[in-house]
Amino acid sequence: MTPLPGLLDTEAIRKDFPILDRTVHDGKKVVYLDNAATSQKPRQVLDALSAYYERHNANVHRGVHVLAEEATALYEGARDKVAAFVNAPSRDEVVFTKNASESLNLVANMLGFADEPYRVDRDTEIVITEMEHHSNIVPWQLLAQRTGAKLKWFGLTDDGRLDLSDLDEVITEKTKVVSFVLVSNILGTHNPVEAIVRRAQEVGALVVVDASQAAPHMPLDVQALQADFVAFTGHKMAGPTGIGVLWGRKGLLDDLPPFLGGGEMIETVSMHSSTYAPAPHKFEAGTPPIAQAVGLGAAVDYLSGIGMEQIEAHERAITEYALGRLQEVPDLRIIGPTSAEDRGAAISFTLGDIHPHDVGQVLDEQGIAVRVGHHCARPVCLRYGIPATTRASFYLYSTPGEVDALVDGLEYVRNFFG
Amino acid sequence: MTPLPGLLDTEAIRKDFPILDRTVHDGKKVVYLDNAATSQKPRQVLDALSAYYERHNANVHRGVHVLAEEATALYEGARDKVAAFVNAPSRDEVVFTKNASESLNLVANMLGFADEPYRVDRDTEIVITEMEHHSNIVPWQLLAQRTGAKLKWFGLTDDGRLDLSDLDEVITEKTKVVSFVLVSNILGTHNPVEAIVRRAQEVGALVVVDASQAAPHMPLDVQALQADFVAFTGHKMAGPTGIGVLWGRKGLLDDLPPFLGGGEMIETVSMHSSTYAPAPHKFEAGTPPIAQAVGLGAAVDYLSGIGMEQIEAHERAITEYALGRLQEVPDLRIIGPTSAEDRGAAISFTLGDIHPHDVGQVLDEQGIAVRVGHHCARPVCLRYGIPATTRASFYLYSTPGEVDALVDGLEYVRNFFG
Amino acid sequence: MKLDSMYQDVILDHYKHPHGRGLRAGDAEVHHVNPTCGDEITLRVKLDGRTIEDVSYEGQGCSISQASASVLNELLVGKELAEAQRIQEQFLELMQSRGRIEPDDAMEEVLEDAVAFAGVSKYPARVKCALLSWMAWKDATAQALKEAAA
Amino acid sequence: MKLDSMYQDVILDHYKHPHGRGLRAGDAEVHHVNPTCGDEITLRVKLDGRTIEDVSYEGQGCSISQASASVLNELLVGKELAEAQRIQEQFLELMQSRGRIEPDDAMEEVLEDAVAFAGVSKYPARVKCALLSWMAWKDATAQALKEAAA
Ligand SMILES: Cc1ncc(COP(=O)(O)O)c(C=O)c1O
Ligand SMILES: Cc1ncc(COP(=O)(O)O)c(C=O)c1O
Repeated sequence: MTPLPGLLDTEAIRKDFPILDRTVHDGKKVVYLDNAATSQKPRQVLDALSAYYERHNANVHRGVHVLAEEATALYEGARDKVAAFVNAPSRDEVVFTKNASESLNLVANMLGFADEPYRVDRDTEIVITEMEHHSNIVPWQLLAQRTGAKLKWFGLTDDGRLDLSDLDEVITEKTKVVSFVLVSNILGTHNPVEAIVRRAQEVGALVVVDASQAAPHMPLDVQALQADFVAFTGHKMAGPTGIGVLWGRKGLLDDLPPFLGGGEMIETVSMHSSTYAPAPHKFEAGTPPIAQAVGLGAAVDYLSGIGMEQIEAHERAITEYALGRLQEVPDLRIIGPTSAEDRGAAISFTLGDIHPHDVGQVLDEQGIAVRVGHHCARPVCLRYGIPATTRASFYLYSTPGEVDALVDGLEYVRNFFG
Repeated sequence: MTPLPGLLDTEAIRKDFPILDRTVHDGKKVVYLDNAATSQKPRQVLDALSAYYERHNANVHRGVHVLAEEATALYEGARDKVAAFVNAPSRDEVVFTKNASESLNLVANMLGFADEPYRVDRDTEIVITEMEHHSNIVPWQLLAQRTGAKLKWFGLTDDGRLDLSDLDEVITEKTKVVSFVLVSNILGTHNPVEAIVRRAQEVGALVVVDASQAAPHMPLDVQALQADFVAFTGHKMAGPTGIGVLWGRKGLLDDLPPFLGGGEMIETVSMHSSTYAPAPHKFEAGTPPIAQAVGLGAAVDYLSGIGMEQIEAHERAITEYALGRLQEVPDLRIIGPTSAEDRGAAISFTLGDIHPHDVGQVLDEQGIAVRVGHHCARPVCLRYGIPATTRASFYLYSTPGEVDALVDGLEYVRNFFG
Repeated sequence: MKLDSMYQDVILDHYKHPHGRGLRAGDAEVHHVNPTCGDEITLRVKLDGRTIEDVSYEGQGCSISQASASVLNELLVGKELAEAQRIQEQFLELMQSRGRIEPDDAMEEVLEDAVAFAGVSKYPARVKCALLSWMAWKDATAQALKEAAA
Repeated sequence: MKLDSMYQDVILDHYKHPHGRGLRAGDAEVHHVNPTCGDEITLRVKLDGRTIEDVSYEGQGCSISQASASVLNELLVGKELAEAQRIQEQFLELMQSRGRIEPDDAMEEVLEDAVAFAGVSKYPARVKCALLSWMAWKDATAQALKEAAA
């Protein structure tokens, strides 16, 4: 095989990820193709976590002692790193949450409790899409239930793309907020932001982008996106679990009400009333995920060190190769775009009428880790009339050899149930 | 000095905590007396984190592959450990959150969105106390604002205890929920649960206990407490940041509505509506703090290995000793109970009219880490007419020698500003 | 090979040639979902006094959940209720054993083909697949009895 | 010793013997709080055209925030507004320097006693203490000017 153009030096990169040496089922080296669910963590991130706990651990923001100052500097330094990573105009626009789901719930709740002009209520509409992750559906369903607002959505085309043919009917003057996924975790589709943002701005609706599957894999520039809020999650981008990010425009974060109340988010408290700290602290109630922010900062350094454009190119090459090879497998049907154009590195498919659960189980026995099920995007399965899919998803350490292992594994699956 | 009765073998214990070897300000070994803000973490917890990330990391609950199964077993195993640690009747009563603040906000929001008989609305009352941490004040203020409910509270006696003389007037037939701190983080007071619970049960109000400063330091038995909800936080009990716990009665968790929506917390989702998973998953939207739960599990193992009763006895001895020694310091006024009876290991004080910020700074220069300020309990400072306090707080690794260092340090402070 | 302990021939046979599949008349109908993987089953129970006259079902799911429904149909139809409940409980116990129960002759006497699922109990993620139809049956039977009593 | 770089004698002097403390008549009043430590200040500005006639204040806080208010009073009262703003900006720059600015004669010319705070800038947690009164002064002055213009 001639090497694919754009590949990273995975041999070197894989040395940074201790878990990739792990063997399963009697000595088989794990082939980890479940990166859309969560990524693995490089040594550099684990070292940052250990160093934090072994040398600097203290609660942040309120201490005059050395450890508290160091912990605060590390925590706030991580905010600087994340702000730079997404090209935020201001570090104060970066709110740390526990995961992307909290970030999205935070926006939904701010809008439910906001005053005009942001307030979502029974006279207004919320727009999402049929390819959202449950974390970008359920918060809006709850908001709609609680406020009486109407929830609308864009449907999908047969080839796994957003159907924007009714753009002007779905987003109307009543629309207060449009929330959609930048890269789908089930279809892999990379959505066209511009058309949606333009229409939303026309009607004065806020735009929320779920970048959970974008931030880990490609350069992300919140200014270029022109969205109002962007959510993503640390554990999918080489960072620890327990940390997410909400980027929001400064003016909006200043105007919108807090969500969770508690320590750290206040300016002054009396029993009768309280005032709140400026953003981002207003939205960070309680002791924040300090070590996790530090770990995310290290992850961002690690990814930037390799280069987000390089990572994107690597994944495009792998995805292209995988799409080609998978389509050689008899009875395999790709759910989502079948070419690497405008596409991320998650590939869902069905294999004849072998249930994905069985596909995943038999692959696992060969050391190949894929995800099976509805991938927290059940409406997509309903849309395409399938119970579930098998999904292989790649990251910067994925190799063509792992794609080959997957394809061989699928042949074995077919024989097993043949 | 004759050794204090009940002391742990701190020489051995301190070897487990790498940070306690840390030196600051030109080689001074850190004297860490800021444990009420956050505790340090033993090697055992850090090893559990590393092992998780290096060998087992995967997203939980939805995978058929080995790593996903191992991660799920570790995460759910941590739930078992925490359930046993607080003597929960069922593991399904343990909800993982990001911190105690989220746990308390979760309860407040559930009650705001609940149906009868739990619903908090304009005809009902919420009861807290004047010694609450901001994280147990602001969520209720927000709930009161958003629902029109009335917020009431118990005041404090001059010696830093709850004033329950008006118990029957504060908790009335209109009271839907009573939320109070078990051990105060600023005063150190250990509150009498029984009287409050009895009155709350009389009027059918739910009882929420903020055990953030209790869980780390003494045996905690949610059944004996007879509360309906108990909140605490991982980072204060030798666990990682980014993880909190809400224990709640099974029947209540089944009845109450979800708070955050997203992946993991659903049963089935369509664009039109969703149904929710049973508790505890109903309250755990998105990828949970997996590694942090595993770390908390290891922390709970570590603490149980030493014995919560032994830790309580150790801290009582240290606290008794510290109260005595501190009261030898001229101009030092303890804010809170002055004897070790019904008292935790956090001691707040003022030192003449030297501002706590200055006290803390000069102590820090000697390597002594204390916290200064209002400790997220500003109403307490208002109540006692002081701007702030200096607080020393102890844990299982604290030694009488560290108390002596503090007392010497305070002498130095007095001279410095004398 | 370890896989064979899960995908026993008996299971694959039931999967490929399911017994009693399809919905027929019943006294109660339930719909159960396994949120983890999206497996679904609609199941009806028809009683004749204390005897199970029919268990009919339709659903989608993996080989384990499909085969398990087929085995259930084969095993429970025609049985007395008390006997069926005993079988259900023993199957539940086996599935929750995490591979620790090695079925003996006595168990095989009761569970017949269902002992083939012993290997599945080693796979926590799959135990729910195997139990889906059995939980649905328990639920539907309870409803049918309630209706009958009403 | 490092402490001495923060607690310069000048600072301790101002702390123990504050200048111009107490609230007097003013054109605008503000109340600022440092949520980190609970330091509070109420501050009034009285202008006479473009000249600062008085800055009066009351508050509670640590030696740094108290001394800083005293220095501010001493430094700004009687100054032209433009000059005062230049001083405020230079003080701000010094405080945000994280100890990287070593005040030279030119700076001392402008900031006088306030250069003593150079050492405080090494302590991030204390920078806000030193700036509390200066931010309050800036805010109050803006308000006084707005009132005058209205
Ligand atoms: C009594 C009390 N309640 C609640 C909290 C909040 O805990 P966290 O900051 O971890 O949410 C704390 C600690 O800060 C506390 O001491
Ligand atoms: C597109 C998308 N949005 C949101 C999420 C939710 O992220 P988290 O589970 O970290 O909250 C995920 C991942 O699970 C995702 O893939």
